[in-house]
Amino acid sequence: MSKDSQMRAAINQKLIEMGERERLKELLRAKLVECGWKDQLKAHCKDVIREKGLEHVTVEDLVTEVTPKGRALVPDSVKKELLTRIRAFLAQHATL
Amino acid sequence: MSKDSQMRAAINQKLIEMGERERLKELLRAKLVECGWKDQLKAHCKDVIREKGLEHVTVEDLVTEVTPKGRALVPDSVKKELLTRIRAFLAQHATL
Amino acid sequence: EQARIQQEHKTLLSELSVSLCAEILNEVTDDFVNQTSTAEIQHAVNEKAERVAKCTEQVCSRLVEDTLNADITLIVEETLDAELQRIQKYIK
Repeated sequence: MSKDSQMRAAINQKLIEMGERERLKELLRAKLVECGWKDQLKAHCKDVIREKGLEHVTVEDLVTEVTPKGRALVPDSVKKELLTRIRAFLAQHATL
Repeated sequence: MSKDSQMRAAINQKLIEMGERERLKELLRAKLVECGWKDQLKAHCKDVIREKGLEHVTVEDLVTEVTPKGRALVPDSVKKELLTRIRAFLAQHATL
Repeated sequence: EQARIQQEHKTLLSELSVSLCAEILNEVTDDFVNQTSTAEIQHAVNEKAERVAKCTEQVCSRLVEDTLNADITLIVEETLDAELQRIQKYIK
């Protein structure tokens, strides 16, 4: 394992151990609900079911269909906030 | 056309297409004879004719007069049997 | 040398932050997409089942009504005819 990979693994481990990974996920979940992303996703699911017809769509189809849009719909401000928080954590805990 | 109207139209279409609507009507008629509905209604007609006098009664009057009782006299079990049969038919033959 | 190591470390952290951010974003959005898709399909299935049940009852009621309307008219006509004939016979 290269030095880089070792460091990545160590940081990831620390993130998990300190509960920060879960906290980040929680924060993100809350932000996605708050900004209306979840409602948009729900509406998009309904549209796809309506367009294709319930008898022609499975959960797997729906997941495949809405995933790209779901990802694209995440506001930049939310991504930025997450990145800032990750950077801050790493700056504090990833020592040389 | 509302979703409900479309659904009703689709159910009716399937029933008619496969001759089930006529069979259901025949079944209903047979059940009505069997349970004495026809005799009861005939007796009720006679009562009304006797009360009003034959010379004062038209077919239309009599139909208007006896229809509510005719409807009320249909046993719930007969309606239920018919509904069960329609449900079974749809489960077997229709993709709604 | 120290400066170079520090610069490499900084770059590595920056890259790691970006990849972690993407990873967490995808994990969370994919979870939501899975949950929402499952829930919406189930919702649509339930809604349709309710509609089928309701419309089947309505179609059944209509069928009963149509049959009764036709039969009641027939019974009325038959009874009136029979009563008329009975009276005519009586008069004769």
